[in-house]
Formats: sequence, C-alpha cells, structure tokens
Amino acid sequence: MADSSRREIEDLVEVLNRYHLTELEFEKKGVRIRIKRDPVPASLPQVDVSKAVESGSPLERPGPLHSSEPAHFLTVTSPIVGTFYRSPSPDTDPYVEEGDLVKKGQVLCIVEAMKLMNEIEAESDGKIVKILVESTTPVEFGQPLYLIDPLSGS
Amino acid sequence: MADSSRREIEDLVEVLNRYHLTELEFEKKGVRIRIKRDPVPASLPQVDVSKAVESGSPLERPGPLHSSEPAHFLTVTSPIVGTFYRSPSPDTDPYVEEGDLVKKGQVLCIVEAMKLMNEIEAESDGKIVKILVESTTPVEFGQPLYLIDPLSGS
Amino acid sequence: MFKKILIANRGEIALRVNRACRELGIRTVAIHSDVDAQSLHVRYADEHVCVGPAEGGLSYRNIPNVLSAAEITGVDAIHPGYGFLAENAHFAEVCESIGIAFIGPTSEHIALLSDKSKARAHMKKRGIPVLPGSDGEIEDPKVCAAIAKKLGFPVIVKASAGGGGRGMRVVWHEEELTQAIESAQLEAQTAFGHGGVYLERFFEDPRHIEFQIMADNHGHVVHYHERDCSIQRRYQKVLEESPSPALDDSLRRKMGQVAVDAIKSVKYRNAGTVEFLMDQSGKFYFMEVNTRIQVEHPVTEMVTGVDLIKEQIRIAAGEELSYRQKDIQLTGHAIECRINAECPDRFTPSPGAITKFCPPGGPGIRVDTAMDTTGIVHPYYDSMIAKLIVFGRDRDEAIARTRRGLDEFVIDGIKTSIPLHRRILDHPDFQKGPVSTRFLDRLVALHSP
Amino acid sequence: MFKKILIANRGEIALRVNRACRELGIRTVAIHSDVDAQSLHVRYADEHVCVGPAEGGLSYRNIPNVLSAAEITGVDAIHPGYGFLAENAHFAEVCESIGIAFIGPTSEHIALLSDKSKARAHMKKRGIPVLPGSDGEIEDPKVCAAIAKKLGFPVIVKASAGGGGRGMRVVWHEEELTQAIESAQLEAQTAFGHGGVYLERFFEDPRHIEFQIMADNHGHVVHYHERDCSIQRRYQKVLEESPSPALDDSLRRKMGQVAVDAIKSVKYRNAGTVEFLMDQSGKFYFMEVNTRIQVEHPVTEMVTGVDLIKEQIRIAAGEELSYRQKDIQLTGHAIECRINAECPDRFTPSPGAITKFCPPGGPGIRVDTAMDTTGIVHPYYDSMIAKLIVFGRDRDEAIARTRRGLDEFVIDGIKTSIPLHRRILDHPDFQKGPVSTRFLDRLVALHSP
Repeated sequence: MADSSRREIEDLVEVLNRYHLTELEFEKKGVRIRIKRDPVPASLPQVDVSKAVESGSPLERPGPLHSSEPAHFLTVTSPIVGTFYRSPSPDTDPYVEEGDLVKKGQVLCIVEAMKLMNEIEAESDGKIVKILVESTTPVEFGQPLYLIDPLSGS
Repeated sequence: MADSSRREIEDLVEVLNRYHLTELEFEKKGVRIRIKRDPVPASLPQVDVSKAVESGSPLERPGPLHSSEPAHFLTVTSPIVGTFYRSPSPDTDPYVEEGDLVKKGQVLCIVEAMKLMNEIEAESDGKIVKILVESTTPVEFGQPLYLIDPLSGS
Repeated sequence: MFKKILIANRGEIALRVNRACRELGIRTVAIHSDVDAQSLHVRYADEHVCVGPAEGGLSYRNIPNVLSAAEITGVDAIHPGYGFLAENAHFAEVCESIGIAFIGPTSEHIALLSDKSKARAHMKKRGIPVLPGSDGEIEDPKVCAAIAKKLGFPVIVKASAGGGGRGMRVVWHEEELTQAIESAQLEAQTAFGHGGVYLERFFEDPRHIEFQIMADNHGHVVHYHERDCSIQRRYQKVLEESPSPALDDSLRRKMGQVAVDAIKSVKYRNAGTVEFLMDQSGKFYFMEVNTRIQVEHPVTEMVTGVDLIKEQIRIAAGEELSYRQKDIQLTGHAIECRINAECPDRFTPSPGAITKFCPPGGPGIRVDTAMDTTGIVHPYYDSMIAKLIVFGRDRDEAIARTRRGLDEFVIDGIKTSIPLHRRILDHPDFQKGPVSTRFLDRLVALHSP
Repeated sequence: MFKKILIANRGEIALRVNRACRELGIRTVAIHSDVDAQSLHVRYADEHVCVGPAEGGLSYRNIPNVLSAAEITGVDAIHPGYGFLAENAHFAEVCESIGIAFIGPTSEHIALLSDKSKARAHMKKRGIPVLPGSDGEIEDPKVCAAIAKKLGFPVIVKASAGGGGRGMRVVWHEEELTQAIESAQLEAQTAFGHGGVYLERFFEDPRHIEFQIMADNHGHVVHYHERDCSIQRRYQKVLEESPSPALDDSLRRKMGQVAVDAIKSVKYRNAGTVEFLMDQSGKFYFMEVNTRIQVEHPVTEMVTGVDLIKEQIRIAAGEELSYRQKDIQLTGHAIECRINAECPDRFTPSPGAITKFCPPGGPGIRVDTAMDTTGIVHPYYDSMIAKLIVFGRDRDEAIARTRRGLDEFVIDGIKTSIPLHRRILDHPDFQKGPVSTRFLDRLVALHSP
C-alpha cells in the first residue's frame, strides 16, 4: 500500500471519528476505500436495548443528534470566486488560527479576485474549530472555508 | 486524500447532520462518497410501541390472491401465426363451445396460415371455461385462445 | 492554439462549445451556479468552478466571479456562448485588458452594433439598404410625426438598445404615435438602461432572413448562406431553416454579398449574423448584426458541413479562415426546432423534473441538449431544453424527417413545445414554402384556448 | 407506393427501416419473438405480430410465421433488413409467389450471388477482375494441388456458400492442402448445408473495399462510392469508413465503374454491395456481391446525403432511381463504430440489463440503436447494440469527433466494445491512413490478456 493511500485512509478515519459516523465509503479514480465502525460503544450502557427492540418501527425517523457537537457548527463559505489568503500579506501572521475565539465582524481571511482583496468576516461570535482551506488556494463560490462553533464563543 | 475531497466529505456530513439522516451517498465525476451513521437511540423510549403495532403496518404487502380460481386454469395458445377458425368450415358447427368437456387430443379449432389449415388440439382433458378469440380473427404466436379447467374434466 | 478555455455559459450551448474544444484537444473549464452543480455541462468539463447562486445575474452574469474563475483556472480564452455575457461590451473589454481572449468580436464591435440606431446609421452611410426610417434616435414629437407621415403608417418604434421584441411598438395611426414613443422609451429605459428609440416603416408580412458570417483577423470574410427565421412567436424565434424557401440563387448571392459588405464596413471579427427583413416582393433591408454565435447556428452547420464553433475558436486564436467563399456549398436542407419547457397552448414555462428524456436518432437527426436520460429544468434560466436539428436532401425530406423526429422524442415529466412544432410542420402553408413572421402568431391565435 | 410494410427484423435495423417508412408515410408492421415484446422496434411500429419464441430460428427466421404475419396484417411489402431472412432465396421466392414485394433483389439474384464460386465464375467470364483461383468448385485433390502450385502458396480455401469467415482455410504449404480442403468442406456442409469449396490466392495484408450499388427496375444502376471495411476481427467488420483513405479519385472512378459493370452483368435490382479485395499496390479483385442492405450503409448516407433505405423502398415499388451518377457527390468523411455487448478484451458476449443508455449528441453524430434510456441485451441475438456514425469535413475531424462521441457514450450495466474502438482510433497507424484487414487482429493480439 502506497504511503498516499495510507494517508488517505487515516484522513478518512479522522473524519469518521470526528463526526461520529459508523461507515464511510470513498471512491475516486479506481480507488475505493470503505471503513466501518461499531456504533458508538461509549453510549451503549445508557440505551435501553429492550425497548429499542420492542419499538421496531422501521419508518421511525431518528430524532435530534445524540452527540450533537457538529450539528450546530457554522460554516463560513466563500461569497466570491478567487484566491484564499489567511493573512493580509505573505510576511504577516494569519488573521485567525484553529482554536481562536472570534467576534462577529472580525476579519477571518481575504479572498483575492481580479487584484481586489475582499475581506471575509465572521458572521457571529464563536471558536474557529477548523480551517478548511490552505492559504493561497483557489476557492469557488460557496466553498466552505471555516467551521465555527458559535457556543464556544458565547 | 486531496483537500477538495476532504471538504466534500465534510460538507456531506454537515448535510447528514442537518437533516438527521443515517446514510448519504454521493457520486460525481468518478468520485463516490458514502457515509453512514447509526440512528439516534435517544428518542426510542418515548415511542408507544403497542399503538404502532395496532395501527397496522402500511408496508404490508397483499397476500396471495383471494379469489384463486383461475390459478389452475390452462391456457391454450396459438403455436403459429394465422387466422383463427372455431369450425372446420363456414357452414359447420364450432368444434367446441364454452362449457364443453374436452378430451386430450381433441381438436379445438383451426389456425390457417399460408392456405394451410392447422388443427389445434387440447393438451389435456378439461372443461372449456372461456373462448378468448372470435372466429376468423388473426392471431399471433403465443396468443391465448381458450381457458380450460382441467379439474372439471377429470 | 488555446490550451484551456472557460465556457461562460450553461445548458446545450455550454455542451456545444465543450464538444468543439474536445475535438480540438483543448481543455475546458465549466462555470456553474450552485443549483447547476450536477448539470451535464459541468460533468463534461475538465474543471469546474461554482460562480454564484441560482439567479443568473449573481452567477452566469457575474463578471467579477466569472473572470476570477478564469484567472484561478489559468485559461487562455473564454467562450461566452449566447445570452448571459455574450454581447456585453464591458465584459469583452475586461477580457481584452487582462489578456484573456474573448471568443467573439472586439468590445468596440459589440458596442457599435448593439446600438441598433447607430448601426443602422452606419450601414446606411455605407450604402447598405436599411429600412426606411428616422436618421438616428428621435426626441421631438413634431419631428417624429413628420417622419412618420413621410414613411406612411403603420410605422414601428424600436429601442436602440433593444432585442427580443422589448421596447417595440407598432403604430397604425398618427394619433397613437406620441404615446407609443413614450411607452417604448419607458420600457427601453427599464429593460436596457437606455431609453433611446428610433422609427422605421412597418411591414406587415415580412420574412426574417439572416446570413451567417465569419471574419478572421487577416481581413477575410465569408458567409455561410442564409437562415430563414420567419417562424417566430412574439419576436422570439421558434423554428429555423436553411436554405430559405423564399430565396433563389441569384437573390442569395446578392444578399450574401451585402451581408459581407456590411461586415467588412466595420472591420468585424469572428462569428456574426446579419439580419435582414424581406418584403413580399423580395426587397430586403438590413436590420441588425448579432455579435455572437446564435441558437440556430446548427442549421447552417448541417447544410454546409462546417463546425462554426471550432471555426470561432480557431479565428480567435489567430488562425486564418479555413474556407474561402467558393468552398462553402449549400447541400440539402436543414430545420431546427427549439424545444422549450413550456405549456404548448399558453406558453407558460413548465420547469420541473424530467423523468425520462430519450432523444430521436437515425439518419439526418442531430440533438443538442444538456439533458441526460433524466434532468431538471430550473425556473431560473431560459426554458429551451433541447434543439432538434434535422437534415434532409431537400425541404420535403427535411420536413418529413423533422415530423418523424418529433414523434420519436420522449420527454416525460414536464410539458414541452413539441406539439407546437408538430402544428407548424403539419400546416400546409408552411409545407408549401415561404411564410411571414406573423404566420405563427396567427396559428397560435387560432388554437388559443 | 406501398401502403404498409412488414419489417422482418429486430434491433437497430428494424428501427432504421421503420424511420424510412414513417418519413415516406407508409404504415409499419413489426414482428417479434416473445422476449422482444417490449422492444423499441415493436413500440415504434403501427402494428406488431409475435412470430415465435426467443430463438431466432423459431421466430425471426420462421418463414411460415413471418409470411402469415404479412398475410393477416395485409402488407404490400416486406423489408428483410440484414441477417435473418435477408439473403434467403427461398423466402424471396415465396414472397414473389404470393404477391408481396420483397424489398431487395429477386430470388434468382440471391441464388446466383450467394454461391460465391458461381458468382466468381460469372464475373470472370464478363471480364471483371477476380482473384486468381480455381474455376469453380474443386473436388479432386490432385487437380487442386496443381492449381495451388500454379497460384503459389499461400492459398485460401473458401466455401461457395460461405460468409463471415466460416468454411475458410489459409494454406501455407502444399502438404497441408488436402486436409484443409476436407475440413473446410466439412465445416461448410455443417454450417450451410453445402460443402463445395474453391481456391483463391491468399493476400496477407489486403484492404477490404466495397461499393454501394443501387439498381432500379428500369435499367439504371448507380454507385454511391466506396466504404473501407478493413478494420475487422476474424473476418467480422468492426469499424467502417467512407471514403477509403487508400483510394484516389482516379482509382475510385475505375473501381466504381467495375462495380456497376458487375451489377449490370446480372441485371441486378435494388441495393447491393460489390466487395473488392485490394492489394498493397492498389490492384483490386472482385470478391462477392452482398444482396442486402448492410450494417455499414450509414457511412455512405453520411457522405452522400442519400437515404438508402428509402431509395430501396422506392425502387421496390417500381419508381426510378432518384439520382443519376453525376448527382452523387462525396462530401466529407464518415466513420461507423459497431458497439457490441461484449467484453472488450476477450470478445465474449456480455448480455444483460443496460441500466443506463445515453448516446452522444451534437454536430456530426448519428446513433442508430434500438435501446431506450435502458434496455435488455438478449443472449439469443447478435451482440451489436448500437452504431455510432460520425461525419466530419475530413478524416481528421471525423476521427477527433468519433473519439469525442465514444467518450460521451454512456452504457452502464454491461460491457461493450467502446474501449476497443478507442484503441483503434488512438492508434497512429489508423490515424495515418490505410491499414490492412490484419491490423485489428494484430492490435488485439498485442493487448490480449
């Protein structure tokens, strides 16, 4: 197995863990990876299994998420097409790092389009959970740039 | 795994979460992503199972036909393409009528093809339940001509 | 030759351009709105960039985002298709300024020719026959009335910036004139941001004849003969054919030469269409130049064997025209039916999910569409979902084959204009030959519920 | 003109004939086996008759049932397509005897020309160049050996009743001769019910060139120029084109005249194909006449603009040819790819359910198929499920466009020969021009697993 494949799988496992999935399948260019994990063992003791079996209706929709962390995350997306920069210039620090607390209206990054620097601001208070794009990367309209946890910021 | 793929997966997770789905499959230009999560058990105990059972599953398939009489009927089909005649000539009686009992090998009708008269015989004893084609009508290969009840003939 | 082209459009024309690029070995970048992410024009492209939300003004017409998409993908050229940014002089100008080839004429050509009144004046000065009318835009009601009287009623008020029937008013009596001018000005101001109007004599039963032109950067201009687009509903083309049943060879040569002269007089470049209005007696008048490839270009491709989009790309890359006029021969007859997602009786749009899409096949049939075996017709964009283009050895065969193609065409889930096309093709007047631009409005009025 | 035609076939050719009938305003009757009841060729027809179970010998080749179907539906004529009953002299004869027009040559023509050895002898007598070989069938091993030595090895043993490579043996050395003759006779007897064989000189790297012919009942004969069918796998045509890259205008005219002479010498009627073998030096030899419309007829239609099926029907109805030789001009270049349901490496059939079928579109693309947006490939019949036919202004454009068309073609659920066609079109030898009938076998041998 090539190193790159190994890395890909590990990346996928990370996603699986982070979002509490039980299965993830990924296929691209003839490579297919499928990873699977037993449903969350940690929470098992709290679930009343007998009742779960009794209820039995296959049509029942799942209720709100049990482990709800990601559900309330906000995604900051690019409002324009251009090139994403995390810092105002090559020799300055990034506007924000993962883990930073940000205020509504605070500049998070720049998207350059047609030589114009467009500042992208936070739409609410919160904590930067994840930076999704590397600096100097081209981004398209609607592309997710940051994950923000608004609860952490309050 | 490329950043763009990672981003795509995370986007999908977001959709999964937002709409409380348990499985999501996405395919685009040779990239296929499938993510899955266990249904959330939290709400299970609140379901009143007894009522769910009483109400009757809407998924229940209808059972075998209630009125099962035709199930054992035999269909006599035309083995050739041609014109169907119930009697050997225009001024004679039909070979058989509805309600007649017939013996295996008994001539039921004629199918004329290319000026040749082809006699069609009963393949088993039985009662003519129904004559399905009118005399002098063109018939195709496999077209049902008679319904026979073999039990009535025994 | 270009290495990579951004196709600034969607739907069938985006696929059409993509196909030309593939055949030339050029990589393609699709742009798309967010609702179009799964569209065929995106799937066909080598790369794709989302440029905005569903609404065209915020995505396909969004000049900064479209140009940014071109920059981040590093393309050499942009093909605008038709509609959206195809006739936007500002867009062409910015492309020029940042060194990305705009596959079409220069921004100056677009600016000059999109002002119908100026274009008219220019052509008149060069001896091109134009419709009798006012010299330039009109303002003073009294001057207007005098011109109108001299032309003879009915006259037509047209917006300089107009197109597609907007900002137009037919005036049958002198007393209606002032009000018609004012309402046309208002409509033009609202629709195009420029309220200028001019006057022309109005012909009641004209034919719409247009010549396809191609001009390279080396001074060569050729025409690919005419298209007859007289089958229109409220100034919108519905069905086109080539050659026109109203032209004989001598008239065809004469009009073709006038079209080439008109194009040469402005030192035009790339693909364009010279539109003429022709009266019942065969007299023809310059109307306008369309500075883009047109929806109906395939009928010309069918009867000349030329790939107009590839030729556009080659010329924009600086190559010479690959044909001289004498090489361009008309063979057979072609008809195009624009298949719209619309109710065939009331012409209201019929967007929604196409549950089954199965185009016709066999000899002489070409289908240009962005639909897969299923598809979605979004309410945000043009309702045209497919073009059925048919070739026959003569007009009779083309008509018979088009009817056959329409019969075979399966589009389930939405309503389409296929029944309207059947009515046109079944009509004895159409089958016989030349009809006027009012043929279809009359036919529709007869059938209206 | 006929009022109603029975189409005695299935698949794409049944649709092809149906389309011609629709365009001529003729009603159609489809025949079908029981597994084909839902097929597109049935749904397209005005009427349909089930003529037997799945197996072709009991349905599509079942002469009494097919003729009964014609009688009960009251048709004037039968179009046999290709395969099944198309070259069955007995079937044509019965049609003639009951007053139903057989759309093709007379039963006598079929009988004469389907005996390859007799046809060869006939043509030789009329001064048509035939391959050096035996005069008629051979029996005596000693006489054989003498002929073979005179011809020079290698020689080829061919069945008089043969076709598609069956009953053929290449003999490289004298000592193999007797055994080769015996085994060819046995194979021919088994396959065709007639064991007669004859000898010809064997060419190692020939081209297969054939001329499309049409002859009316009034003594007129024209040819529609040639098709190059050198891309074959084990004597089965895979890809065809027109014009041939191996012919220049002078050779084309010469061969065309010989083809017309051959056809006139037997007072032939309706559509036919004169097949020639051409050696590396450009010398050509008559091989045989195919007395039917052929799978590859669309490439001729693309470059001449003629509808050959309609012309067949018109002629069978007694009309004169609608073209004189001088009216038939070659324009551009056309390529046909036969898309088979088969594993592209091992060539084993791949029947089953097609879950998605989406043909390519746009300029220069024609698809002849009986598949809907989905479909079933039955194991009982020929594995060809579609023909991709492509027109370009020249061979280079046709090749680029065919590659584009193959890339666009979506057929999910089964394996197809599309990858094989890509390999052919990508090959520099093919792109450069003339290759021999052994090109593909060599290419396949290189790639075989």
